[in-house]
Amino acid sequence: MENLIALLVAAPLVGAALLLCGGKRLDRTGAWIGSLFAVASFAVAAVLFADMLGKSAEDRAVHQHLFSWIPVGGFQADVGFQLDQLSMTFVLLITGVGSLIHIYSIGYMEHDERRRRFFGYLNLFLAAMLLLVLADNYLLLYVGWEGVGLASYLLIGFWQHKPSAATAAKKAFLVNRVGDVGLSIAIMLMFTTFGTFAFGPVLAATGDTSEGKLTAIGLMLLLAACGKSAQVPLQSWLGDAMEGPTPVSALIHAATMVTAGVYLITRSGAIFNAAPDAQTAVVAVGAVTLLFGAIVGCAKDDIKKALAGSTMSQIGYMILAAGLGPIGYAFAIMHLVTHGFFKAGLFLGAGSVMHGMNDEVDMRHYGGLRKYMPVTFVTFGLGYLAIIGFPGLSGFFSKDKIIEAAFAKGGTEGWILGGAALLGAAITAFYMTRVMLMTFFGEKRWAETPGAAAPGQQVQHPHESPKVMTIPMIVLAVGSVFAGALFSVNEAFVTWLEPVTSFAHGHSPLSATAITASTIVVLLIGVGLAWQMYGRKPVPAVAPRGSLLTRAARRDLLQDDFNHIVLVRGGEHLTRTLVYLDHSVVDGAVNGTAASMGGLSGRLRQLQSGFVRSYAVQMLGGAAVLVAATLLMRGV
Amino acid sequence: MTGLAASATSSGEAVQFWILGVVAVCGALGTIMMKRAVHSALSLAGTMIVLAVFYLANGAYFLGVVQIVVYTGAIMMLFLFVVMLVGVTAADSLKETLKGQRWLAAGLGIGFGILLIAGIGNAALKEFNGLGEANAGGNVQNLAALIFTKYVFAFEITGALLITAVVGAMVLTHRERTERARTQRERSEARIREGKHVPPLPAPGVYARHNAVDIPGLLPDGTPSELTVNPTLRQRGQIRDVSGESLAELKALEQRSEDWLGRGSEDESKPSSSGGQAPKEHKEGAKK
Amino acid sequence: MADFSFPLLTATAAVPAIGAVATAAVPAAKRTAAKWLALLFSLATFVLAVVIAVRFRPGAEGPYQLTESHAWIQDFGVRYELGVDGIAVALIALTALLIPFVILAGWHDADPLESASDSGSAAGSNSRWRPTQGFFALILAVEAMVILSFEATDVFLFYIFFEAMLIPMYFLIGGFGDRAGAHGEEQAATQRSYAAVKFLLYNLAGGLIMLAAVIGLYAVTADQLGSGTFSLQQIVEARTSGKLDFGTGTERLLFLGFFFAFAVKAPLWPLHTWLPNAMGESTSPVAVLITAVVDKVGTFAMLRFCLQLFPEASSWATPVILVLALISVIYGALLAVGQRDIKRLIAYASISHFGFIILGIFAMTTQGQSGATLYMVNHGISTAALMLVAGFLITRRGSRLIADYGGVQKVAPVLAGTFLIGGLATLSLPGLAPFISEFLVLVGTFSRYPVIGIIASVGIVLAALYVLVLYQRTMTGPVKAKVEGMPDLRARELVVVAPLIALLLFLGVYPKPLTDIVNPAVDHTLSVVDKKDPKPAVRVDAVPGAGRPGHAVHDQEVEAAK
Amino acid sequence: MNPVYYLYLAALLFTIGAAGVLIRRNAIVVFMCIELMLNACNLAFVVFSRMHGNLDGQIIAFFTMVVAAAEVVVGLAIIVSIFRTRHTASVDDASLMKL
Repeated sequence: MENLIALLVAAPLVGAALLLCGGKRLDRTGAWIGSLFAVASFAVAAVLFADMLGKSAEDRAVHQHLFSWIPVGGFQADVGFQLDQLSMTFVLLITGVGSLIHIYSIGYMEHDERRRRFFGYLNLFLAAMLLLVLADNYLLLYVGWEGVGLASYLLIGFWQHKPSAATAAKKAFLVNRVGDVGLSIAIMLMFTTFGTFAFGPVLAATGDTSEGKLTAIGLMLLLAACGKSAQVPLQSWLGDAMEGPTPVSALIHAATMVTAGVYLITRSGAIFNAAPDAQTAVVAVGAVTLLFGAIVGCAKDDIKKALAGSTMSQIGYMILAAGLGPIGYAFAIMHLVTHGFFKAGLFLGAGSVMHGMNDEVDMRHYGGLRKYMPVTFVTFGLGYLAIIGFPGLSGFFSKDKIIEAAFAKGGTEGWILGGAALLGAAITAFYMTRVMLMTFFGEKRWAETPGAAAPGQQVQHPHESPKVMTIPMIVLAVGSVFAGALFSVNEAFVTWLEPVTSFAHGHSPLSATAITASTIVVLLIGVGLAWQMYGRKPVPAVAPRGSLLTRAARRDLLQDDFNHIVLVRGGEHLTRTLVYLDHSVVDGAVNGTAASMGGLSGRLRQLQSGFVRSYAVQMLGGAAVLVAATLLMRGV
Repeated sequence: MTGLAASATSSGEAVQFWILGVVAVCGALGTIMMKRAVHSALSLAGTMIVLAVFYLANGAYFLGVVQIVVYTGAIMMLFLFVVMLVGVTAADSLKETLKGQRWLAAGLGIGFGILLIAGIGNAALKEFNGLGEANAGGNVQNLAALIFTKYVFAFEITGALLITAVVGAMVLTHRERTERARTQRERSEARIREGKHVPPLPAPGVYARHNAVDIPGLLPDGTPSELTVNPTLRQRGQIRDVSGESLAELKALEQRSEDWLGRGSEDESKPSSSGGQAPKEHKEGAKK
Repeated sequence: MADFSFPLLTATAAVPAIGAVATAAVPAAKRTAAKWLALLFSLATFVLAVVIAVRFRPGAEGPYQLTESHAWIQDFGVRYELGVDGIAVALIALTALLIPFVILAGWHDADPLESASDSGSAAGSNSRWRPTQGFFALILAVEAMVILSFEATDVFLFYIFFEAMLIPMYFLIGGFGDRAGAHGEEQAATQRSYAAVKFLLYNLAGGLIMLAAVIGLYAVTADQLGSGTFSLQQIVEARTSGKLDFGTGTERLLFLGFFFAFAVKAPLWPLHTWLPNAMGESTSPVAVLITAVVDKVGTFAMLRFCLQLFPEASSWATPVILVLALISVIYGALLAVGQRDIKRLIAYASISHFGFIILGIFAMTTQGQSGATLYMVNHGISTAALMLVAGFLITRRGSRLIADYGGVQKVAPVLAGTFLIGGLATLSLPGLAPFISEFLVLVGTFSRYPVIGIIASVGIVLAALYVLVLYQRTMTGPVKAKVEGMPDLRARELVVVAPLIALLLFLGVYPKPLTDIVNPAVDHTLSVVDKKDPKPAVRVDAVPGAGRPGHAVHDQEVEAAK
Repeated sequence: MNPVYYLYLAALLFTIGAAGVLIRRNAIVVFMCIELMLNACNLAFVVFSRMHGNLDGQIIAFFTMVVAAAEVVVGLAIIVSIFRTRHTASVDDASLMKL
């Protein structure tokens, strides 16, 4: 049965190869082929899942060793897969949501002549992502890690003729690279510390290792996670990544890839458990990011960017949870899954809206769309309720648990984290409500006929998307409604994950009910505030100047400007000076030597006058020198 | 004679050395100082003769003779031949053209000499086992023995060297005629064509009572004609211009005939004066 | 091998040599025939190289196999000694593999210019006539010399070919340029000759210093062993048996003499400035020849000669060399970012990569040196892919400036795709071959010098930067007017690029064949240098892949360490 | 008297000859000076042979003479041929490696 694991990765890989090398003749059928392979790998995943459920909790973890990859001395890297509950969860999420989004894209990319390549990239992404979560050692994980980076690079820059898209893609890849360096250094540290970097031995050996080394490894892993999961300080790429087609944003930059960081930390739980300082760093990053993302999300008028901010902040929740150790891992993953559902749903909804609005992304040009695209409205609304944690929907369960665990961290630290989490919940409620209101409610800020168009208004013919797009949205909406409840039934999810991520019940200073109550309260506050600002009075079609914080938030809290001034400009100056130095100093020295040689020889040439007698003089001089030398030799 | 070769040198040899040594040095200096190549050659010959004597004094009888025969005999003669051949510009000015060459030469020469002398000075050359027994069976015989036994190989090679030298000298000096020699007809035609001086050149010495090649013939008005003498001679300045002399003698002849005819002797002194200046011109002509 | 009579190594070197002569002999009119002849010979060489790789038995006794040894210059103990270890086999295979592609890629580079072809025979434009036969003959000559210098186990023999290589390279660089000169053919020609002379002078300077060192080596051996020898094996054995002992001072001097030459060839900062000119001015096949084939001799020689002849001196010089290599890594990458000329950019990228190779060699760990060896091979392939595609691009547009391109991806998607893959290989993306070597080098360096390892891994980010910036500026964005009509890759060009890319993928996924060949050689080198890998702090009992195939290598390494 | 003085004399002549070679421009005179130097050497040889009491020195001097003769022959031939083409025997005028 474990031989199927390879098939999981192989299926989309074959699809990718087929589509990318297939050439023109696959242009029409390409979309269906790609979706087919995605669904196939989902089917395999389902089979494996069923098989896994059949076994007892202990021997659910399955290994498959394919071949020895890089055998060099003590450095033994193998290509081997490990399918345990954690991997399984991810596999299901990836293949499931992946398949849905493939199908959705069939409709969404209908009119793009390069969609064959698009689906090829999507398949490639699936393969890389599965490799990431199925690898049984860190080096193979690294391969998947960079593979998804490549796929996201290709997909963000899919519309390469737009310079903005190309730039965004490059930026995403570079920022991710910074994180990847962290991962590679972590692997090197593991190799020097343990002599191996396979999950089993490394995680087993954390017991008898100096805490300092483990902390170093942990921090490096965290750096990697920050890069991939768009956490502060490496979060700047996610916003721009929205340049990519919306299904990409849904799949890669909401549901799956960006959560790889969470997977990495959870997977390396043993290391973090043994390195408290690293854990503290993790929770700090998580807390900061969840607020950061939320604040950014409040200010964006671009619907996708707003959702991106929310993604950032939700992943902040997960990282925070993962940083809490055994009391948090399970909930981190749980929130990851539920988030996968509703955020994907929200993005697909946004995509559907754009699809109906001629790819208009500015929410200030939306408004009152609920009548025009009801299905989108409903699914989006359900996703909205889920993400703000409306009681009973999936987001409620997962986020609530995380907040609880945050308090359970204990001490002032616990209070701070818990407070941050609560505040985050409030802001989430606010900005999601804002998105909801600006998009579907209020006056329509567009015109159906040119005649009716007020200045600054566009002419739109909003319409509901085709079935192939709405069905995945519906499925995801269902998921985002019931997943949480399903998982929380007598802690099914926790017990499911426990063998992998050891679980411990946290003991929060507040009772669970109190926390739940407070979450609901802050939720209501957030919603109310948003209603106050965007529901009651009409939304201006052009963004008001806004407060200082707003303007900062619109610019991603100036983080990009910082990057630009410090890194980009500085780098440009550095390279320019280096180029100059290389030419004038390093090369100049050599050329200078050559020139001086020329001068010297020119001077020496004067001796060769051609006059026999001057040669004779030189000869006599030489003879004299020789005689003198002989005499001296004899003399001494 | 064997005594000469002995280690102990007689006072006679000393005297000989000091006198002839000075001569040799003077000859050497003359060689490099004299303005005309001929004089240099002569003074060099002198030095060589002195050296020959020194060879004899040092018991190298064979060499001494060879020195005189070969060097002063053959080589110097060769030199003189070449000087005569090339000697047109033989008298080169001693003015230095290369900058600082002379000072360098002097400095280096002196320095080198000092070095050599110093070397000889601090070389331990005290004991002299003279050529007594080496020359026992006669110098020439012993040399012959050595040449034909120990140095026979070098000897053969020198033979080859000499052959090569002879051939080389021939190759260098013998000029191959590249174009066919022009016949007399062609030459005359060419002369006609270029038009100036159609008849053959006049012979020297005509109309003057000399017919030596170095005396230009006189034109009817008594002035000498350049065409009549070999340009090489003219270049060397070895022409004896007898025009003035012959004119004077013409006058003297007329004078004498007039005397003989018993004419007025109011101008007595003329012929004597003219006769007096003629030999001077003669000398000048020779000196020129 | 005694049981092996046929001189395989000599044959492998002789075939291209003969090919060179034959190609040069083809009459001027039959240009195409010359091309096919050259291609034929290069393919034959490749076959022989494959035979070598097959005949080579990784597990066998003794450092060298397929050895040939004939007396050559008795008076100086110079012998015609050939022999290959794993590293040499890998590099010979690389060379023999690349040359056919180089020839194919340069198929039209040496054709007479259109203007020259009609009026070429007429007086005047003869200066612009590029003799095709010469071009391909020179390439084959270079191949022969490179292969021989990989095979030579006699220092003097190696030196001869190490130097002789320069002559054909000089003419290849100076004689043939792509018609992409910004200011017309005349100025391009002057720049070319400048580049060629620079190349020659740099390498000659290095070579002469090495010659002095070679003579010194002979003097020392003659002094101590009675009869002087250049045989690498004899010297190494004499060292280990204690019969031979350079004084510390002499050994260091000799080491520096050798290393300088190799560092120029490699090229190591600050001796690198000849490379950008040479690669920028020459046609892209020649540029590939320079960076992918000829320069490898330098790094290879560091492994084979510097380390094995002078172990103490090597470990004495290691810190400085590591720092220089580190500088090359970062410096090369930064300058690549700053370039405006595609080929120069690739050249500086190569400088950065050579920094990695030298880093791996002098880290003195199994991973480092195996990584360095793999790096030589992989860098050869990846740079070949990138450079050749760049060459196709440049010949289409007739300009080397990045600014002249844009939106190529839209008009020539296949070209763009291959270019991107080449670039991804250059930034060592996992799944492509260079990743493995680069990671091995980093691990090997890190395990002994953590700080250097970490700083070096910054190079990874910079690599991503220059590659992606290059791709973005040339391939993406709105389509530039001049690029409009640009045709996509032709069949010939696909034949050149596709196998390289396939190879990159294969070696990225399954490098074991290569590592199996290389590892024993590396272990031998390390045992000569007498260095052991640092042992991990925590001994993990459960080593993955215990008792699996591929683990045999591990056992060998243990034996070699004994 | 000590025959070493002969050697001093030889040295002196040799030096004079050398100076002559450097100073004079007339090729023939230069040749003469060279002859002078050779002769000085010969003198030294002869004296040496007297010192050591064997004839080898004289033999060498003998060979020197032969060589000198050959050299003069060829040298003078060269001078003549140069003079033919240049109408001068000055060594300074022969400063180019062509006639």
